[in-house]
Amino acid sequence: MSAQAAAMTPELVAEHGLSPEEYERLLAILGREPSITELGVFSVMWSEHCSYKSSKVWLKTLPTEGPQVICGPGENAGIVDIGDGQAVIFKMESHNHPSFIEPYQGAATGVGGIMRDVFTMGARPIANLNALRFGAPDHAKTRHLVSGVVEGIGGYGNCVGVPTVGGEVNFDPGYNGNILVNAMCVGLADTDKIFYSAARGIGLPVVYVGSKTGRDGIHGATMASAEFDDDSDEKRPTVQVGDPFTEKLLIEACLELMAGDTIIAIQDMGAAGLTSSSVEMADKGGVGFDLDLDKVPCREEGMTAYEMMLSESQERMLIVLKPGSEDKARAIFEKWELDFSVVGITTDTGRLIVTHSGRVEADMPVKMLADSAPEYKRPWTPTEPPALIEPEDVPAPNSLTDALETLMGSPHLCSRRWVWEQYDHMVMGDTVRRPGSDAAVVRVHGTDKGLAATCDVTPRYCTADPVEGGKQAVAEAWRNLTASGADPLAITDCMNFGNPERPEIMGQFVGCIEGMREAVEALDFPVVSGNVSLYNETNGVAIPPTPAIGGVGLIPDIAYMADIALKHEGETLLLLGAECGHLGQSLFMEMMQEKREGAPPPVDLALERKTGDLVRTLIREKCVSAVHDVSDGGLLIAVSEMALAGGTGLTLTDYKGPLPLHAMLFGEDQGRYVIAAAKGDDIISRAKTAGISVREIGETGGNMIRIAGEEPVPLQRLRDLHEDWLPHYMSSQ
Amino acid sequence: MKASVIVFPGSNCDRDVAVSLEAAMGEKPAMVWHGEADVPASDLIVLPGGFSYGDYLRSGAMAAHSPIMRDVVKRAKKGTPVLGICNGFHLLTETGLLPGVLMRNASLKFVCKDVLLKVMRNDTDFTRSYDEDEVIRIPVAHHDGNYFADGETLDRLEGENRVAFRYCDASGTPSDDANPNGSQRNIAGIYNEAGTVLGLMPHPERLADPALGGTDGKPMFASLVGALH
Amino acid sequence: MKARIKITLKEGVLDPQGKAIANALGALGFDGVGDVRQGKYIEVELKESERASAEKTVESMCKQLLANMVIENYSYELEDA
Amino acid sequence: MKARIKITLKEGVLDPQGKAIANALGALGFDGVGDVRQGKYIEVELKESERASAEKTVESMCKQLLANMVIENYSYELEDA
Ligand SMILES: Nc1ncnc2c1ncn2[C@@H]1O[C@H](COP(=O)(O)OP(=O)(O)O)[C@@H](O)[C@H]1O
Ligand SMILES: [Mg+2]
Repeated sequence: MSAQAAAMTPELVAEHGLSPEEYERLLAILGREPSITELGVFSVMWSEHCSYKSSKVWLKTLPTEGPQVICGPGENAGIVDIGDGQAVIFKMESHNHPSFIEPYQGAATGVGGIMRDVFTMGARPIANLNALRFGAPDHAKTRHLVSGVVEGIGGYGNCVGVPTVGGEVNFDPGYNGNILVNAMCVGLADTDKIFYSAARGIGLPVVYVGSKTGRDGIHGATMASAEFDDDSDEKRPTVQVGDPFTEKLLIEACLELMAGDTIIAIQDMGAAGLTSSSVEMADKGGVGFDLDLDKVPCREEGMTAYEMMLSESQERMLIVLKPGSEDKARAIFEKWELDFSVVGITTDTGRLIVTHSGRVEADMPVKMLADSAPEYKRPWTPTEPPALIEPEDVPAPNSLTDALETLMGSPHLCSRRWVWEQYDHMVMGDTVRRPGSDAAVVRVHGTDKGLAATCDVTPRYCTADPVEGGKQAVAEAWRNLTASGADPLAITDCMNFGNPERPEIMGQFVGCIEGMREAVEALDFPVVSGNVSLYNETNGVAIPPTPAIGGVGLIPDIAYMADIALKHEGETLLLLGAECGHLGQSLFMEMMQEKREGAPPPVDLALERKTGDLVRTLIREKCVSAVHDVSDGGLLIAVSEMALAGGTGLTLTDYKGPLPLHAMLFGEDQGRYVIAAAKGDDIISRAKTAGISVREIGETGGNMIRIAGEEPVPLQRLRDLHEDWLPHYMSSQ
Repeated sequence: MKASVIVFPGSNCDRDVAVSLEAAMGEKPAMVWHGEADVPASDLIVLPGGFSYGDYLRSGAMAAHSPIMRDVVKRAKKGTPVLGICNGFHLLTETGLLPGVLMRNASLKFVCKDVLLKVMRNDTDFTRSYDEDEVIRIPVAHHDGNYFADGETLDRLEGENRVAFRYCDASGTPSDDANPNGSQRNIAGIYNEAGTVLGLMPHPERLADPALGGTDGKPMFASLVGALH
Repeated sequence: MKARIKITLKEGVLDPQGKAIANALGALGFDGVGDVRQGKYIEVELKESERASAEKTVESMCKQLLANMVIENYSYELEDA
Repeated sequence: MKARIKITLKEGVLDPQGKAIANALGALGFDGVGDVRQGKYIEVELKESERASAEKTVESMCKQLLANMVIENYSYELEDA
């Protein structure tokens, strides 16, 4: 696109993703026709991706406060106090569309982008996680996408030297045409060294640092807000390539600069690069920016103002410095072999004025650019929740142990080792709980504190009943943190949905938010950051509603944490939490009956909290030697995972309860934990006193899973099934 | 004992190894920027893991030309012990202090996991605190760890007893299954002729603290402190 | 027949490796180094003896596997064995 | 002047990438694929305008940095800008 010949035609406006009404609004704001650069700037600022125009009204309903919260949504990432003058800073973000088009680079740049959101606030990134959803294993593109995405995440995170410690992987035909790549980063900062993006002050130098600007991803932000069609291949040249080496240098250089006292404001250049970073910084600071694009370091020749303002080249930051500190700052960036250029100055005009080759290419009111984005309360229709299915109505399998083997060796429940062994999950020397447990734990460097982190959502529950699904996602994150011994602190979210202009999709969004809100409130687990990715549709087929939750918790002393591995023979296995044998939307039903029916398991938030609080107390008192929450696949899967993790078998007690055996073993009732303890009696009485259902379910020992009346299953066989599926799938053609 | 850890652009295990060194020595090592001309007086020089220059072109190729490396090579030749871990091993081969090269893993994938190693010699400054033929568990994390040298070089390395560690199974037998990257003859680490320069792919600094799940890396640092204090 | 295939990044696509090599060459004292771009060079031995059909084969190898057409271009030469 | 440099593995040096490509091509149904070798292709823009001195420059770039002479060979072409 060239800067000349910019006659504003309806086609040009439509190409920029603006509706005719939105264009009218733009004309009213400017009081004249925009230049092409101005049109580009408005189009990205008003894109769904940057403006949250369809989601904002609903996101506002989420609780975001708590005594631990230092900074909630609205900044680059959320900030939570962890005591001793330290804070954890974290956020999750989607890179769905780019990863579908070019899985390696799409996923890699997703990781890079989320890390910048975290270190721009003064935090050293200390852990990365990733929540991945792929299409059905037998879909033609799935293998290629899995391979590229995993390699891209590893390629970036490994090189930067931040451990990738956790995440989740789903396969579901609902993602055949739109995969989801949600990357999360957790960082650590001192509370007196946190940096924000408000550029307060007039006459301050605006500095560009990092990589040079190229024609990468121009219109990425509008692409991320558009539906796919079969011509999406055409949009390919906008793919951005990540440079993790430069990111590593950028982290070190920024942190070195931050250690001094020269920064007024700092902001990464994410989606819509120079445009959104300068508008946000100017708007938050209540100032104007004069930008001289001749000073922008460019990688390619002949770049226009339009291209420079919209480029999404990676590994770049914008900094507003205290006047006079330019030389000090420049020396740091030059030491790290990064570009450094003063590209502008803050002004009292309240306008973003962009000049290039002596011409004013854009002159727009900052406030209007930032605040005037349309906000839609789009029509929505709620999803009708399906009826509950009684345990008796789901047929029993021919053999319980066959069902166990089928589930453990299925794409849904098989080991993700193939994924995380491609990630350096140990660099930085503080990964005290590696992938494979409920939450990963990284030690706070130089202390005994630990930060636990997890990613969770069960999309099939959200599809059936968005409200219960939204609740469940938050509750499961809380549970995974609890099961590792952490005090859950707060969450970030990544709301992945279809086209919000369709009322039923908007209804899914509204429902999930409603459920999340209830859970967040009941569990005191506020939302401190997040991201929305809409229009995940291809040819009118939307993805399952997927509100991915990233949870972070604090372990005051890592001597008191738990993991899932059964370590000792002769211990008692206890189940905490109510058993209802809920098989609706279960993996048992999906794998054994090949259908998804009924309501998902409901979440009782009051019980959830009570049960979790007891589990955490038991861990702190060292009363338990292993803990695992019961999630996908139900109780038998949970205990099998515990057995495999520790290499210790178990025998389940002969069941005398009211439920059909298969419903007891495979039901996905929520709010439950399995614990292993040397002395069970005391725990049983404590649970009863607290009003929590508890049952002794078996004993540890041997090298098999034994269920009364069934052929025992050797651990080795189960391990082979569990470990082999993914590597085998990935190596076949 | 004084140790220096050389920091290159893209090094990312520099802090990790400094932590292990400090725990063993009771004193922080010097962190030396690659752009310096001289290494400060040191009893030990460590080239840490990471992705110097992004591992672009070839792992270690660009860092091998860093100004500091001239001095490192000089001192290594004069007998100062040099420990190169992972990317540091790449650097040692690129500078010619150690023979051979580390190629892309046979799986073509990055691999991060614990592996078992057989300690081939316990008579060097690096390994005195191990038993000979001891099997230890240490993590690897690399994309390019597939040790290659021509047959003659390999025979010479073995003949001169310069293989430091081999990937092996629990009984100490080097097997294909135990080899995480396709290295020839299951070689995980080698010495120079004098036994004063050690390059290895596994990361002893990653399992030198019980909180991290093991301490089999600790004796290497203890050996160095014992020999060099 | 032997195919000698060059895979190069499309114009405008960032080449972090090339950039790093250019810097390293500068640091080594090579003056006057401009842009550096790194690509792949692949040699494939083919049983095929007919040029036209070999061309077709190589084209589709490149498109299907060797080049990532989203960001890379390919070119090749054929040489009789 | 532009140098087009090919870096290839010496004979006898194992090539895991080449081997993987050969396997993948086979799996994709390409028959008659023999040996596959992967190398690097590097383009360097040089200010140099004299061929003889450009040759010298490129030679020493390859020896010093671009190729690892233990396992790799290089060859190149020069092209006037
Ligand atoms: N994409 C991934 N990256 C890293 N680790 C992963 C990924 N997917 C799954 N894991 C790890 O595998 C283990 C099992 O995952 P999952 O079944 O989702 O756990 P849970 O049911 O407790 O949420 C966890 O430790 C998780 O962090
Ligand atoms: Mg769990």
